Amino acid sequence: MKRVLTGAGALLLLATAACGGTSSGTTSTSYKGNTIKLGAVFSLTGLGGVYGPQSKNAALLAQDDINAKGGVNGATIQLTVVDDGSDKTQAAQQTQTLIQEDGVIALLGPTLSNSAVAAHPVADSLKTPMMGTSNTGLNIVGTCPYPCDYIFRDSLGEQDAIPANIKTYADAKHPKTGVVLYPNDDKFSSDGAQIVNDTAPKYGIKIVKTIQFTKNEADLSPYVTEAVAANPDVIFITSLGGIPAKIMTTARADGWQGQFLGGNGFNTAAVSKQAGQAGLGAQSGSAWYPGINTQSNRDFIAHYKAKYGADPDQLAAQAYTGVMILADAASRANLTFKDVAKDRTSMRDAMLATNLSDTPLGPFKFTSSHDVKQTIYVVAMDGKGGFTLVSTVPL
Amino acid sequence: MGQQLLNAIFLGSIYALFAVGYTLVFGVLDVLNLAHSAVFMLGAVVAYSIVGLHGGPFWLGMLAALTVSAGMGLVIEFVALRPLRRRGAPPLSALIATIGLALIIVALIEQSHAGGWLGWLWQDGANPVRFPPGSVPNPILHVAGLIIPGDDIAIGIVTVALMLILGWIVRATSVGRALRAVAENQRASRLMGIDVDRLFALTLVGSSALAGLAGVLFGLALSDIDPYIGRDQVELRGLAIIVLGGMGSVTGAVVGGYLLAIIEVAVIVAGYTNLRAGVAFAALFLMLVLRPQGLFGSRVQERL
Amino acid sequence: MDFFVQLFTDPASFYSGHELLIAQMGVNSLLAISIFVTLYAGQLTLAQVGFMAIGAYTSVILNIDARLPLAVGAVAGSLLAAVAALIIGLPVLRLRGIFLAIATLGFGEAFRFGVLLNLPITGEGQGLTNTGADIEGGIVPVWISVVILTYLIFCLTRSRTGRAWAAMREDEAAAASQGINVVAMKMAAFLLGALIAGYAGALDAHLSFFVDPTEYATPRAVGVLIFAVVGGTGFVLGPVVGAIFLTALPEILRFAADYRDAVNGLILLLIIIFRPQGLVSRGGLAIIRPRWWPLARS
Amino acid sequence: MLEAEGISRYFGGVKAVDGVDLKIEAGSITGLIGPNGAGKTTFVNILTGYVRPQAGRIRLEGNDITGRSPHEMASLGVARTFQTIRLFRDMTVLENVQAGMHLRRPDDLLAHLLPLPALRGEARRAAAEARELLRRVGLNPEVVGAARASQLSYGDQRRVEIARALALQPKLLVLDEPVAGMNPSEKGRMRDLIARLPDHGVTVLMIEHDMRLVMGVCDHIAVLNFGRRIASGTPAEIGANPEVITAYLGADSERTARPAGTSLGTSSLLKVTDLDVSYGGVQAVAQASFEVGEGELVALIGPNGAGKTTILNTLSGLLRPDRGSIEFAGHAITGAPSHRIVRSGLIHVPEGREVLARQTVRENLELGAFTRRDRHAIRAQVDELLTRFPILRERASLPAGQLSGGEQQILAIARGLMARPRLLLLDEPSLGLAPLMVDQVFRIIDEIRTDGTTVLLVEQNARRALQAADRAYVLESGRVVLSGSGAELLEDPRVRATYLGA
Repeated sequence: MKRVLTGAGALLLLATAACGGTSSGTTSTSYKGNTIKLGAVFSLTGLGGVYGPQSKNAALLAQDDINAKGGVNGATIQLTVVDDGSDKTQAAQQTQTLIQEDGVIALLGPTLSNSAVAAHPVADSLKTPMMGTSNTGLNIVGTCPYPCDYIFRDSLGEQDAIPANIKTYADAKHPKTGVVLYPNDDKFSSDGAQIVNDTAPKYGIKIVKTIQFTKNEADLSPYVTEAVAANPDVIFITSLGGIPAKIMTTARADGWQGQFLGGNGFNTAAVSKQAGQAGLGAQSGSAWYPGINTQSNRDFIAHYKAKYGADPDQLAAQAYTGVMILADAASRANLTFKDVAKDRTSMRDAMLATNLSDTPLGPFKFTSSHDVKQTIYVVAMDGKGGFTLVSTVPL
Repeated sequence: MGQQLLNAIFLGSIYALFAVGYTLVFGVLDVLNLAHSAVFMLGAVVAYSIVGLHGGPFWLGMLAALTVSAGMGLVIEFVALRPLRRRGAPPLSALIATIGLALIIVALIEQSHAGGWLGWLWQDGANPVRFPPGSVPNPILHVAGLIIPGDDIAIGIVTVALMLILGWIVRATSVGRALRAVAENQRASRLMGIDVDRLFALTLVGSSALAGLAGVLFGLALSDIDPYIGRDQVELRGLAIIVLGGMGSVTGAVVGGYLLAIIEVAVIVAGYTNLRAGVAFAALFLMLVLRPQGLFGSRVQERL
Repeated sequence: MDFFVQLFTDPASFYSGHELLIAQMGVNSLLAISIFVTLYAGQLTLAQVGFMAIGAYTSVILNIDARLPLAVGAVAGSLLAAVAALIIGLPVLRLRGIFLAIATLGFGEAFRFGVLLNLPITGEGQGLTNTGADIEGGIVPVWISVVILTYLIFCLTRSRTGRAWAAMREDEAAAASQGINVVAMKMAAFLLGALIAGYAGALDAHLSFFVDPTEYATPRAVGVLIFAVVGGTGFVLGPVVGAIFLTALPEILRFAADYRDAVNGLILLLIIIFRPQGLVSRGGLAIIRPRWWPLARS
Repeated sequence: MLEAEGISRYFGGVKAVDGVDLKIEAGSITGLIGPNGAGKTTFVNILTGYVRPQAGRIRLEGNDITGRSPHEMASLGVARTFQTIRLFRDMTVLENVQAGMHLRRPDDLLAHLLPLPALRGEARRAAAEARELLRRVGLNPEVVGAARASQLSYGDQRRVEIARALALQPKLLVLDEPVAGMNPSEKGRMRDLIARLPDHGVTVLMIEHDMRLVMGVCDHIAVLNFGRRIASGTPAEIGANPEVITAYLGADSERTARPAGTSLGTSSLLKVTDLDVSYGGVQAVAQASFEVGEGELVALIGPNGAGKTTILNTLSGLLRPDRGSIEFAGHAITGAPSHRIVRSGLIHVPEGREVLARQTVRENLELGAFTRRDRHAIRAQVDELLTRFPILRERASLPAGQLSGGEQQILAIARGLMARPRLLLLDEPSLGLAPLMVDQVFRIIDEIRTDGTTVLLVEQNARRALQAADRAYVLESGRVVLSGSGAELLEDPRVRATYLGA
């Protein structure tokens, strides 16, 4: 075991050395003896508690891996992870505290898009780069109600993931009818539903029913019964936490045999695990899947399993990549370690120029709107808490 | 349609199970015990830890859940309620004390991970989990074109059985008589030799055990166990139910549970799925405005 | 504990490091004042958050659709909240104690689920994007309002109206025998509470770029009540102190890391058990009361 | 100035007030008297707007004010005090009195917002007036003004309540038992205070049980019994009216008193020594000592507020005594919890019956045996009692709430018997019952006694109580003032005095 680890460590070293090369090659000054302070705001409890923990684990893993092979130009990364309890206000406050108190030069998070819309403006107004690693909702980057010059994300937006998923399935199975199920008191879910309603018709899927409910319903069967009664080819579920699994279980119990399609809400082990057999085949567009054949992905998976005894998922991969991106930017940003404000701006400029050939997500570049443009992996739940690849939609 | 009726009955059973213990405490102690939902959750968690984490049989999990939640009842009485009663503090403070207790319970569970000091009890933090498939046989019956999962039937039966038993206890046993006596007139009860404090403790034990049981069945039937099932999914509805039924009335809680479930499902069937929750709370509001004593409650008269 | 260290040694950077917290303290203080008014008149209402939502949405909609300034939005919002209070006030104010509380809670949720989530103009579940938001700029008006309202309500509680409220709270029958029109007075308190809550909602919405219905749910409604009860409901400073303390608590408890919420609950429990009358009250007030400050009328 | 005509009010079939007329002359002091449950308080609640009359008219200086709400009544100049003191307990005494000025004072928010001396005048005037009122009711504002109302003695609280009512500058002041629970010296001062009210232009209507006071200060007296006005006239007329005396001391029963059973012969079952009990700032019982012998029927008599009920509540553990000792069957039970005391065989049938209205008669009886475990014996005794009290058998499965007052009283006694009492405490068993019922209740008590159960009886109806009792103790203002055999006390003029004054 130990040997595997060190072996993998060595490989990772090569890998990041390589990508360091491919990034817009400013000869990096030495940071010896310094500490690069990074922060992360994740939802470890509350509704987002389904997603946050994996992000946290992976981010800390990345920190260790990078430090293990000598850090960034000799500087060690110090990542502070805090919990926002899936609460908007807390996310914003935590972000501010990390920036103002702990003096971080860049942040990851927050986990939920609903919290991001509150936290990101804070980072932006304090001129500190903040990168969402799981924010897939609308108005996160690009078209935001505030400048958002300092806001990035390496997570695949629903407006890309959902259409890709629908297209893939439509091309293969030509479904005719669909029903949309979503909690209407949740912004993220409502956004997703809107995307489905806009996209499905394009691929000849008629939305025969849109069923709204609320996050905190004890029992969703009445809705599912309504959905099943319409006997659609597809049931779209755009929502968070335990809801998708609950819907799948009930729908299968009611004997419905059709196809579940969804968004990023599906893409975590916890959901697949909770859905169990009922989830088998439930399909979603993902930014990641274990089979991505890059060196850093293989290492990432190996390390993650070794450290946490569980398979990583998309959120883990995105968080891990997030730290890699920040580290890479730091290595090119000529940090002063004295003038924090200046360092934050240089971090941002360096991030704009990010060009990594080898990350767990594959080659990585930001679009002009600080968004991610990457291959989409359409995956299906394997009924055992994991996912299998259905097809890939290249950029 | 028939399917939806089944759904309503099933949902109603879940509601009733939760609400009965809730209303019992209010009826006897005149305090709204907002830690009830936390105990409900804890029951499910304990059963899961026996069955899911330690591979024990389901009946054992159920037993453990009952024991632990009953114990929580004592904790609520002795930590939160009795000290305030002794101080003659207003019921409002008692209510908030129970909120504090609930916060603690939920926080401890949601922060518990493998290897943590509570790891033996719960390892999934905020993640929802389910009982391992097959931990209870769950045949799916097909009757006259209706699909009826076995556990739904089980829940229905258990609920009805429990309600009958509880009804029998309250009506026929001496404890039950004492309960109703205290609920109606503490002074007179004392004069008849009833140890009121002991009865309060007993009430909390009973109602909490019910909460725990409800939690287990909830987790089983909805394959959803997480730190928030009590707080987020049943607490508010439970409040609506005991108001509909008449605060303090056990019968009321049962009828209210099924009534609310039927109303909600009716709204869904009518196609206004987006209004379900709104209607539920509007019903609560209207009931209080039009008939504060609820369906089965009795009005209290203030005299000069 | 470095929370306090910095607060006293380096207030300037404490401020810049906790702007959002300070803003939230202010907003919560306003909400606490609003519920205080009704509690002072002897009514346990939980409608505050509902009124807050009305204020918030009104001001945001006026801002993005009609480009009206916050001031106008705040006034309109609080007035609309008061109108809502007028409508539900008549039926619910006959109720007492916990029943009134539950009824008003029911109103709040019915409003949120029934109206907010289903009106196109509110953006339904997606909420509204509030381009006019100004986080730093928002703090000053909030705290000015807190100061002014605290003083205003303090004076009001000592004026004729306030004395009537206190009398009703203690004994409605006896109050009536002094010629106090109990129904009218209850209504007045309820309306004033709604006005303040609506106003707080408008200012709060101005602090964030998005408003969506999840922010106006029951937990927050109960939270506001907790501010007041923990602070003490006999004296307007009580709820304000309660709001500031409980809002800051999670930050103060950062050192408790994962057990923050548990400790938070524990502290709440202990306060209630050992000071059922709240932090600020006769005796309790002494802890924080400067000599010149008048005693509570609890 | 005030005329009430044919005022009637029923509560669930019970005629609380039944066609009562009353005329109050301006500047007079009118007394409204009658035994407990006669409907006096209901009548007053109607006059002050707290209860709507179902029939009848109320005119104040000629204008019909029937059915006005309490605050309207107050604004029309009708002020009142309450039977159970209703001060604003957590406010200071001065604040309480100023609350009475609500209607007269302008809104002074501005004065508080801008603390300008100019604007303070009004507040100062009000405070000064409040002090003046306190002096008028015989309190020293410098001493009590800043104290919380709840900290005052019972008597002083009554005074503050009157001061608060006077602050309305009322035309008519309604006093509901102004001296209840006061000691003689307090009563004396209150009497002077009331007597002086007309000089300040206040007309007074007063409900009172203390006949010394009523006879002393009233110009005119109206007597209610069972909701009807049975007499009205000057104190002299009323004092001589046999119907009134009967209403108070109770009618003679068919049987005369039992032979003078000399002081307690048998061994003592209950021994109370130097008992002091107080609550709500009032010392209700002072230095009370008495004994009850095995198998005796002992009566505690005395006017309202003498402390009789307080003693019973203390014996059964509902109240804790300040001082003194209670010994029952050789064991000290001072301050023990009720459920222990009940198990030891001391059973209390409380004033107002307190049957469980929502439960059936049978259930009430079964609950009476709560401390017993012998199921069969219990069932047997329930049947035995149901046959013994046919009224109950017919209604065995009805909720007790639907029984009439008398039936409820019998149920309450029967419930007490279910506990197999060694000592049965009966509190006001004839309270508010029609004469026939009263007879029946006393017959039952007599049977219980002959069955060998020891009984301690508290009773308004002194004559009946004394006829039934072996021995009796007479209480006044929480003190035992007389004791002796029932027969002796029946003849003792001092007993009559404690009730009718004179």
